[in-house]
Amino acid sequence: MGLITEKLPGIIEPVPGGSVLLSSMDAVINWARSNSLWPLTFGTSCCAIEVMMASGAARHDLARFGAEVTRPSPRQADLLVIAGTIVRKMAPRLKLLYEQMAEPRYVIATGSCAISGGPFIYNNYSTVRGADEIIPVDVYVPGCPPRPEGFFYGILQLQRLIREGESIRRPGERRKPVLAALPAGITLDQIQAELRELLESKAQVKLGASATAGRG
Amino acid sequence: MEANELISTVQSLEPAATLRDKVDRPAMSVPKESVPALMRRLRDEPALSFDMLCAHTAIDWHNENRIELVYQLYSTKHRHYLAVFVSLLRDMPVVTSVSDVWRIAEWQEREVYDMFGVLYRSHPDLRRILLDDDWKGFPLRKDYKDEFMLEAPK
Amino acid sequence: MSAITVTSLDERIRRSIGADGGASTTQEYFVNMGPQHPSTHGVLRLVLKLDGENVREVIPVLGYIHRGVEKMGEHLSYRQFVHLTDRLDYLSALANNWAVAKAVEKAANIETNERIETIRTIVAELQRIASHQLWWGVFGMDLGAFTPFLYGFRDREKISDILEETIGARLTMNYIQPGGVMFDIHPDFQRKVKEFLTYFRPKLEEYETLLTQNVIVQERMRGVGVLTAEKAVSMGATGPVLRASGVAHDLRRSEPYGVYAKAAFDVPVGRNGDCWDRYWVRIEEIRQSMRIIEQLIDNIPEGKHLVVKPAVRTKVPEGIHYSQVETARGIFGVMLVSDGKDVPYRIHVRTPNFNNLWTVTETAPGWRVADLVTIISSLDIVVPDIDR
Amino acid sequence: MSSWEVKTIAQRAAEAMPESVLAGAGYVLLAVGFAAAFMALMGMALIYAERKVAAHFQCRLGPMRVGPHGIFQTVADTIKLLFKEDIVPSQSDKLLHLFAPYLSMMATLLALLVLPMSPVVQIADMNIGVLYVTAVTGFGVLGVLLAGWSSNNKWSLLGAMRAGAQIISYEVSATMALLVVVMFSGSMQLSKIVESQAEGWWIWRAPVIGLVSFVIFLIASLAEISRTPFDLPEGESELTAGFHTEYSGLRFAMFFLAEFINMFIVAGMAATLFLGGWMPFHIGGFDTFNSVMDLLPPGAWFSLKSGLVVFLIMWFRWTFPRLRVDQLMKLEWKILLPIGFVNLFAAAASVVFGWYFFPIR
Amino acid sequence: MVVSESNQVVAPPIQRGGFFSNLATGLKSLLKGMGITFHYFSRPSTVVTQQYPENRATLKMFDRYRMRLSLPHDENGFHKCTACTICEQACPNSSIRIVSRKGAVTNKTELDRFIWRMDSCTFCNACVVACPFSCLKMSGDFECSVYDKSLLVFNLTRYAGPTSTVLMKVTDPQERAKMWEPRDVYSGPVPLRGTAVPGGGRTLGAPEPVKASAPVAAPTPAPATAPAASATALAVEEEGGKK
Repeated sequence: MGLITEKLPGIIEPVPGGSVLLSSMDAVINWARSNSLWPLTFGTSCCAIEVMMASGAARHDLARFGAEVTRPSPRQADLLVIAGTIVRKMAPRLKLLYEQMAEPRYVIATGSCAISGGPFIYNNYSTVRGADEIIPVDVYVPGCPPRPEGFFYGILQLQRLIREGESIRRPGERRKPVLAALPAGITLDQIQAELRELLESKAQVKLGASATAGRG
Repeated sequence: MEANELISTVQSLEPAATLRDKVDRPAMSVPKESVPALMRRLRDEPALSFDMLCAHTAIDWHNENRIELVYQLYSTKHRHYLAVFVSLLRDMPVVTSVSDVWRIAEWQEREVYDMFGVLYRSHPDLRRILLDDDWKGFPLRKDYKDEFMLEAPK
Repeated sequence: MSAITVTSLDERIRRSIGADGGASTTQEYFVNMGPQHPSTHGVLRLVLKLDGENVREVIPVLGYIHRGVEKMGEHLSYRQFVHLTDRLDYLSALANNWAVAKAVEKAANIETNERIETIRTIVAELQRIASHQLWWGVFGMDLGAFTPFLYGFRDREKISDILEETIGARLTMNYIQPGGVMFDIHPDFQRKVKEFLTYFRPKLEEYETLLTQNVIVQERMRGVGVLTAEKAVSMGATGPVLRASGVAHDLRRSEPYGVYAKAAFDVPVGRNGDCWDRYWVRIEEIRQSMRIIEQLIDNIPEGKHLVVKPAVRTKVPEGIHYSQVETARGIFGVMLVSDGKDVPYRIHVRTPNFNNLWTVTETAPGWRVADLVTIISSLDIVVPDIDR
Repeated sequence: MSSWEVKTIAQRAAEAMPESVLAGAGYVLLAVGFAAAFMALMGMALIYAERKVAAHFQCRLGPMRVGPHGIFQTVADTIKLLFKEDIVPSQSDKLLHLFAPYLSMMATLLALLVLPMSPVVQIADMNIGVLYVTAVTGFGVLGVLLAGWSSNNKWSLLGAMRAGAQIISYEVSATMALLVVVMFSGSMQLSKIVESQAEGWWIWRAPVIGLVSFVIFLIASLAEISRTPFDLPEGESELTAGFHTEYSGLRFAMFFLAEFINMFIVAGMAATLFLGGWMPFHIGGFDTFNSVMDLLPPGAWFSLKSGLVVFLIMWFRWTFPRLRVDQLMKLEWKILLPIGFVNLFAAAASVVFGWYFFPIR
Repeated sequence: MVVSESNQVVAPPIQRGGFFSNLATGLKSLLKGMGITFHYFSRPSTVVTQQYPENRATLKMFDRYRMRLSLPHDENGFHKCTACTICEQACPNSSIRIVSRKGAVTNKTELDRFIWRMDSCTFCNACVVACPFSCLKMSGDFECSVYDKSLLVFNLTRYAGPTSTVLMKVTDPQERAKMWEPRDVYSGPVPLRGTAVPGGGRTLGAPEPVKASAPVAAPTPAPATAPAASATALAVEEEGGKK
């Protein structure tokens, strides 16, 4: 971690009441992180136009979120927006890019291709079915491509994730707020299990496999 | 130049060339031995002057065990088209490169090699273009199978 | 018969070093530009052999966005394949759709009416303007001026709105279908297009003041990356790249499709084929597209917008069918190989960017890294279109 | 004409020292603290200003969501950068890699020391002030070169080499322009130069000469601090991020900060040398007007003038594209330098024959 | 084909003169460019930015904007889908799955679940255009970001059973209740910490919410969740381990 975080928690933690101090520090740091998401200049296909370019342009203006400082070097970027299809030739490079980014780093997968392979799922020998098979993804923004507002909604979600879910003591370890509005008496697991069964039998898709693959 | 005239001119250059039917453009089938020489003449003959290779690709006729190369030629001078078809054996698809006739052929042939496994003799730099160097198989062949590929559900 | 050897990229690089290694006093070195690089417009990778700042050799390495569209096409019906062409050259999605639609209509003998063709022509030209606007902005950004990018996009949003209102999508349209267009035009369409034309004319003058007449821009483009007409033709370049080299080959003029025959427009051509000519040709094409739209927008005839029911899986007679359209980047061609079914036996798309890209191997050596960026930008490449 | 009493912090420290060591040390601490705090705050303010100004040049709004009109945007950025992982590439020259940003920062800090922001807010006032600033800002290139070299990245090295060539070349023209002012005012001491402009600012006091050397100075120092149109060392579209490609977190922030403070130093120097420093704006005999102008304190005048130059620099950045390496050199050696030379001779003639006009001060 | 070579415009060459004229034209061109940028800087009215989360209340999508597929249910809570699978066949990448069942009463094929994979959908509108009964609709709700992609699979129908035409023919409520059974509908994005995004809790462009207790005289079927508005309990789950 950074110059300060290397030392700081170690000094503060033994102090009685240190947890209070730390959690308020967490709040400040997470506030800062969530409001200063510098994206990496990276886009593979159509989504790059909408998500990286049009949303940075005057009409939508990504700068309002403090995220217009696109860094061409992964070392300085916080946010990797996977804008477009990832193919098998690109996959190792994407992983490399992700690994080159400094912690804390966040990943948004935009568009159908980056979420699940999109139009290129079947009869295709080269397209990776979802960027989360390669690197962990924090927020999924559906659309083909999503409109800039949709991407902003994804950024808002990511900001929320950062503010709530991250602690300075466990860098990179994130808690995901899952879902609030579910039908009464039904759990998320039930729905997912049922759907997975249906889809896997019908469409030969492994839904759960890819979600866990990246986290190993 | 009208289509009939075009075809007869090409036939005068290469007697072995035959008309390829079911194509909505003037199209000739030529034997693979005549490829580089004929192509150069097609380019240099003033009445034809096919100076542009629009596209070069192949069709895998899996059942007939042959791969058919397609050269789509265009003349910016006379503004006419010609499609040249060359049949190759599917097991041993070897043909001579035309990259010294049209510059772009170098890369288009690399693509055809990458996708169909057609080997080009005297090609300056034959290697895969779109897929990784260590890719197994040639994906646009009809019998290409891959662990990665998924069949669409019916 | 000599043995045919297949090389690898490493070998290729080694060979290139060996070519004049030791002969020169300074050491040449290889640099990877891409796949993630701000000015390769996507995931293009260029292996550069540099001598200090000077480019000695450019080896494009493709395939970082090769999605196997042609293989997928063998499993999709013709109508379904249209939506994949959106994602090839996403800045000319409508023209790409049109190419497939045209091929299928010609092959299956589907007669479209005048209204369909007029709508197709107008929306395709609108998107050509939008594409050139985006290119203009990105070109400015590649030269280091950030503001043109914002201005280009500001005006592009107007076209996006017009198209979105009629089509329902901002980028991947899937609008032009075999046998018509997906929706009829929105009632406000004509009014908004006319509004846009009056809005955009003065803005184009601003573009000219901001970049075209700027002395730095002119000096960065003048004489840089000259592509002679002969080379351009031999490299199979099309579109503005070819026309900038002085070859006036424009499908809209030489083989009019749609209702281009009805509209009067000029074909802009360049003198030398340098970056300046390519720049100027595109700016002039915006003007000409506006001219075309102006002539057509008030004369959209009445009629149906779709002559084939969308649920029908069109069968195409056996044979090989071609069609070509002129997109913002050049000639987009489709070759359908049909065996009489409703799914093509083989489908090949000839994309303009594939050929245009390779001209960089001819034009860039001898120039500097900064010029390489200018040259690539002046080619206006879209990487998924190269890789397919 | 009221005369200003110039007293720098260094002088105060020297005066206080014999009486009480503590007071003297207090002044030194004050100076150090001032410089550090000034650097951090000014850097943040400038970055915010840059982003807002850029946004409005481009028909958009800029940071809006962190605080009212996004005024805490740079605060958030700073905190984030502070707590970001600090990567040192395994193949890099570690010592130099860690050291380079500090070097860059130090050069900036040293130049800040002599900037006369008001009669009383100046840390040190050397009698060779102009020379010192030229020397120290040239020193900053060392940090850039080291950063590029030690990163073990070809793009970084390219950027660093560009920076080296560029900064050393443009130093010549910048000095040429400074010499004109030194000639006019007959001193290299910055406070003396400011005082010498009581009769009129150098930018318009000597016919055209002052203006020309102002323009040359601005262009040359823009190149020295690598701002657009001379941002070749870090040209995004060409060299990814140039010499700081491999830097992350706090060390990257240092480069970033140094870049913006450098911009302020250039603006401050331009204001001091050509725009009368902290002198209020006076017009010849209009005493009422002049007394109204005197109401603003000198510090405000300085900020106003340097702010104006900063805006000008931003304006350039958001309008112009970047030059190419050879064009950059051509501009320096074939255009700026000849003009600078002619201008220098003209200035000498002007000083000898006393050709001063325009009593606008 | 004969094509006239006329109607061409040729690029003008860049004119260059001597040292001083170049300097003058160069400076002039730079100043003109600066004039353009300053024109926009000095006029705040030229700012075109739409501030998305803040303008949420007034933001309106175009009618035809395609984002979320829905199977509109009428005021009684019935839809028109016959499970003919034409949309499934039209879908280019199998994003639609029609699960049908044999009707208990009618003994005919009827819709059980309409499963739509938003994660792979390309919003190409092929299904909507192909539907012979016009029972599908694309709407402009773009706020769909999630933290888990399996939440992007939707079931669009609220009940398993025949179409509204068949159901409405049956007048007896008891008889009608036998013909259908409720299915879970879940949709909508993850709300932003209860308060939703600034600008109110309206779901943009979503089809008119149908009253939850839809089909006539029936035990409450799966409640149609009004997504962004109901954010009562925000379940924060520990998602294991280091990511």
